[in-house]
Amino acid sequence: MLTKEQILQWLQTFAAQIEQNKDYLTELDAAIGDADHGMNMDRGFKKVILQLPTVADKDIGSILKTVSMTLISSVGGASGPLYGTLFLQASTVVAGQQELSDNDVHQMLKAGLNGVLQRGKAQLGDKTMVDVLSPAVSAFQQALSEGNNILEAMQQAVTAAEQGMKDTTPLVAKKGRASYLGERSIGHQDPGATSSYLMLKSLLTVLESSLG
Amino acid sequence: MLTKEQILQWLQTFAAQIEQNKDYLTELDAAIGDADHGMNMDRGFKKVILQLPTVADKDIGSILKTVSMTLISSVGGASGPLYGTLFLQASTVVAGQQELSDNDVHQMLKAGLNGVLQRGKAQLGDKTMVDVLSPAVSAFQQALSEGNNILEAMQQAVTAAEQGMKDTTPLVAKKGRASYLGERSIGHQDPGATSSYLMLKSLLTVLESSLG
Amino acid sequence: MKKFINKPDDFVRESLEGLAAAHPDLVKVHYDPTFVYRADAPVNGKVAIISGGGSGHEPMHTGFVGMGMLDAACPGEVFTSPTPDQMLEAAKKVDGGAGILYIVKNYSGDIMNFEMATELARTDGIRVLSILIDDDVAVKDSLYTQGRRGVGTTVLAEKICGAAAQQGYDLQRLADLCRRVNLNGRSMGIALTSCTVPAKGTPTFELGHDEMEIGIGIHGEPGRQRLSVKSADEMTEMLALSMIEDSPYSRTMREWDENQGEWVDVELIDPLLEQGDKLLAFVNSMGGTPISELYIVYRKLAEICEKKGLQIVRNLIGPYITSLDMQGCSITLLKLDDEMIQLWDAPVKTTSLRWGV
Amino acid sequence: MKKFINKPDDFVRESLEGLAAAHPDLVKVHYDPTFVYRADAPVNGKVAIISGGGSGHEPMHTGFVGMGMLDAACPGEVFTSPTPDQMLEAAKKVDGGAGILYIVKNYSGDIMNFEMATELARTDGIRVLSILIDDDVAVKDSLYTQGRRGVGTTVLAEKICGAAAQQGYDLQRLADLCRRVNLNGRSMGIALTSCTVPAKGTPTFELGHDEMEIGIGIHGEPGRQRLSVKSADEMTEMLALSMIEDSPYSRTMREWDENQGEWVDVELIDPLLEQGDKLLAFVNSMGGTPISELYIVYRKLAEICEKKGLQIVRNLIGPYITSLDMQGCSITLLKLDDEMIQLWDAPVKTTSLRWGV
Ligand SMILES: Nc1ncnc2c1ncn2[C@@H]1O[C@H](COP(=O)(O)OP(=O)(O)O)[C@@H](O)[C@H]1O
Ligand SMILES: Nc1ncnc2c1ncn2[C@@H]1O[C@H](COP(=O)(O)OP(=O)(O)O)[C@@H](O)[C@H]1O
Ligand SMILES: [Mg+2]
Ligand SMILES: [Mg+2]
Ligand SMILES: [Mg+2]
Ligand SMILES: [Mg+2]
Repeated sequence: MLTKEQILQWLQTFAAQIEQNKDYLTELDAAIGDADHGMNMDRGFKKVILQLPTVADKDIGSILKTVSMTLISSVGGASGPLYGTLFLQASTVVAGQQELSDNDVHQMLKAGLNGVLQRGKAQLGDKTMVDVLSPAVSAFQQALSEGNNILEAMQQAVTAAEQGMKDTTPLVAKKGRASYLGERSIGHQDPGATSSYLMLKSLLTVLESSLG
Repeated sequence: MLTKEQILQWLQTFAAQIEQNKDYLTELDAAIGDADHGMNMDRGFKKVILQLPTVADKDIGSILKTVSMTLISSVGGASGPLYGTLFLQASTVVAGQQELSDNDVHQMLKAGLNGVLQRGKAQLGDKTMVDVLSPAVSAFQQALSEGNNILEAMQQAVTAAEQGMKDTTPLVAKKGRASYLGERSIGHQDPGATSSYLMLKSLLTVLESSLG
Repeated sequence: MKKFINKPDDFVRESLEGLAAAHPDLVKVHYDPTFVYRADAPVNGKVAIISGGGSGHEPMHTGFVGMGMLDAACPGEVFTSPTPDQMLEAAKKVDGGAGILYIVKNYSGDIMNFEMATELARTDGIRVLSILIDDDVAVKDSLYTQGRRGVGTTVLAEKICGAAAQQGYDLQRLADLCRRVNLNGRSMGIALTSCTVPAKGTPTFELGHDEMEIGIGIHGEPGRQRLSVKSADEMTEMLALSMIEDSPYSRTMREWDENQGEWVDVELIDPLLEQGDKLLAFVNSMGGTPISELYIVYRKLAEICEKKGLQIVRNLIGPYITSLDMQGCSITLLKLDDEMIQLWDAPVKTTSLRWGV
Repeated sequence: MKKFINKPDDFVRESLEGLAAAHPDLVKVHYDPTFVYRADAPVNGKVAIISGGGSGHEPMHTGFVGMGMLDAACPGEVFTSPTPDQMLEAAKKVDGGAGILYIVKNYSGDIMNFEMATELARTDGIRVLSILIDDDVAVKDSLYTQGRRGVGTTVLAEKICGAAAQQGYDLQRLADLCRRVNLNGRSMGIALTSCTVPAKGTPTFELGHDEMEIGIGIHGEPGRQRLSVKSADEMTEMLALSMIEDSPYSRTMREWDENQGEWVDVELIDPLLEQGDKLLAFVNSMGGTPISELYIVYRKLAEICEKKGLQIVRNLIGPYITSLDMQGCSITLLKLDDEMIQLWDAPVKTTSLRWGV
């Protein structure tokens, strides 16, 4: 189960993670992109943090929708619409809810992933955030279906996410700016995959600190 | 006495000296000017070398006038009109002559100096070529008046020229581009003074190799 | 990093404030959401043209707002595509009742943001069509990449379509014209130095003293290949031949179907360059290369085109689509027809492109 | 050195060949001696205006040849003033029977070469007057230096006098106008990087990563002072105040007396800037600074002028008088009267400055 407070903590933790890793994400983007991913994400999540108090007493769906709208109107680039759509789709499946069952969490993550897939048309192995989100959602579902609780499921999701993130390094990018580099994109970890990993890890951190 | 052949040798020696010291002169100009003095002089004297054969059988005045016209139309910058006027004025006092007496040589050098003074309006100590030409012409005259021959007089002229050149280093420039630097022009040897020293030293070289 | 900026975060905003202060007769700037628009907008009955993209390419697009070119430009952060709310608000401001054409460069970020803006405009009852520019021949295949990037042809499409809108083209005809300009345009660029993004403060990539990047885009991203520097003639030849000898490029592009209210895939193929073709040759500085060098490039380009039987009948030479302070240059060759020539020559009055008025 | 050049020795020539190839309708180029002239020269009955100077400042002067500005431009080698034969031959080519005005920047080389050209033209029966531009307030005294350098005001004088010539001003009136523009113009510049002269191949001076040169000219010469870099606002303020608070500058200038056929000394003093004055503000890139940064400078400049009660009624923003690839910027403030405003607004059609036509 995931409470509204945990959702808010998650967003705050993620925002802090982004701030902390801003330069790192930008460096990753400098290697195969245009050196702005850290700045983009940080600009968006700083705005999100400002917005959160105004919706803290609303339901989880409304909160996530606000996150989405804020990201869409402040991030720009590729990550703006992608993370914006992720949170938008996630928000629709949890509309009106004050807390989420383990399955709700799975539905939420899956909806988010589908939003990214729809908006960005990337496939697994294209060296994008999909390479983190997709295996993570699968691992989460698998773990739940094997009877694990949400903390355990999330641990496995993050393990899969980390693996997916690292596995982007040897890939040739096929979507986003990095794709223009062709073979030269090999040997660099994808920035969007890295921020997506941070997003999932932030959720795990929240779960661990509540339950641990 | 200075023969027409020696005049031609002088011009060739000077041209060779300029070519050899092209980068050095440009470096001096980079410090307090616009990094082109070596290039300017070299461009001009390369043209002079091409022109010399066409006037080699004319008189010394005609030869020097051709040098002047060639420099005026190919050097540009400050040094073009200055060296151009130097050779123009020098040519007028030796018009029609096939060889020069020691006094002719003095008149020629003096006329050249006066041309530079007229054209450039610089005074002694302004950190220009005048600081080399002026003491050199004086030393030459002095030496002749003390009964020295042309070789000895030229040796003393070049000694004075070298001193004049070195003495430009501590000066504040008051003419030409270097003057814009004000106090910051201190500590650098003037490029035009340096090329003028090379001009006189080239004449000495010719005299030494003929008489020595 | 040494630049005429105050805080990196204020770079875009303050530059726009300067633009607005300098040219109140030509443009106005709206902030939050940010867009630059014609001082006399909306122009009643005229299709409005809106473009936009990351900042750092100035004068594109903000310098091209005005009579005979753009009605509005939406600048994002440096090298970061703008957001849908900017495009939507700009559309509301400049809509003269005849609809809006979005001219969009083919980058995933720009596409996604403009797609969202298109969908939003529709729900607001504004007619929008959207055309993608993808003219960078450095990107070879469309199957394994995002497809070609939009570069120099964007400037030419904005000028030509701007004139057409001024002359009363309706929205569909304008979109068709824009698509045609795109298909007839090809570009290729070289970087001699990296640019420095203000917020990052250090060069995006490092090039050795004798290295160049060939096949660069306009975002300071590395190119396809790093080579040792060559003479201007050789570099010009590499750029020119990569365009002239470019094989037909086919790709699937998403366009908005107004009637169905959804995105549809269209198959598009570039026409080849052929002997006798009339060209517009656009030699562009990436920001730090002076115009004296651009003319040396143009000199060789004219020679090559002449040899290949291609007729340069119009040209544009200068810094028009840049990457901040990058030293480098790009060439765009646009195959012209008489309609495009007439539209190119038509009066234009913007802060950075002006003639005939 | 990485540049779009072939051999350094061919830099000027090939750049001119590119210019000629690109704009045959506007300009022609004569070689040996080298000058660029209006394609329709001579214009009968019109005073012809000729300027010139070292190359490396493009678009000045070659990019300003055309209707409403220069009749001819004489480019020297990079940063080296041209030679008298270039100026003389250009005068012969563009003389429309009403005489020639030479606009000369105040450098010893330029002055001496143009003086010789003036004397030569006279012996050839061509009427010539010659006006010096010396607007660089970085040079403080005229007693111990060559006097102020000619910089940004040159561009403005060429535009304003070009319009006046087009409107039929006679030679003397044109010379008087040009002198007046010069006296009312002030400039000051900052370099963030050195330029690299092609023939030398390395930067003329070295600046540390956090250093700037203030009070530079346009020849890559070091400035008066080296400081650590500041914010755009602070740099703009330093430049602006050095002009606005400039004390009256008096100097003796040599002008050609047509009647006496000799050079005479004239005493000239700048009018002070005063509250309520109308200004043309010219923010210029030294070649490597992009226009986005110029607007940030303009933004602050407008604010300062407003505070000081100075009214900017016209502006010019872009790379117009450059030092090759130097990153840096200069500001020129020209005090305007109604006559100058009307002449500034008049149509101009050159390769690098164009409006109204
Ligand atoms: N079509 C796409 N689908 C999924 N993810 C994408 C796509 N395009 C880009 N990305 C992700 O976006 C990241 C880059 O984001 P960012 O740098 O903020 O935007 P931009 O590329 O516009 O500068 C990439 O690392 C990649 O993970
Ligand atoms: N008014 C002057 N009188 C005498 N010599 C001068 C004058 N102005 C400049 N010079 C000389 O010219 C030299 C510079 O020549 P050069 O670099 O070729 O021309 P420029 O200064 O135009 O680039 C200076 O070092 C100085 O010796
Ligand atoms: Mg990026
Ligand atoms: Mg010099
Ligand atoms: Mg970006
Ligand atoms: Mg010089």
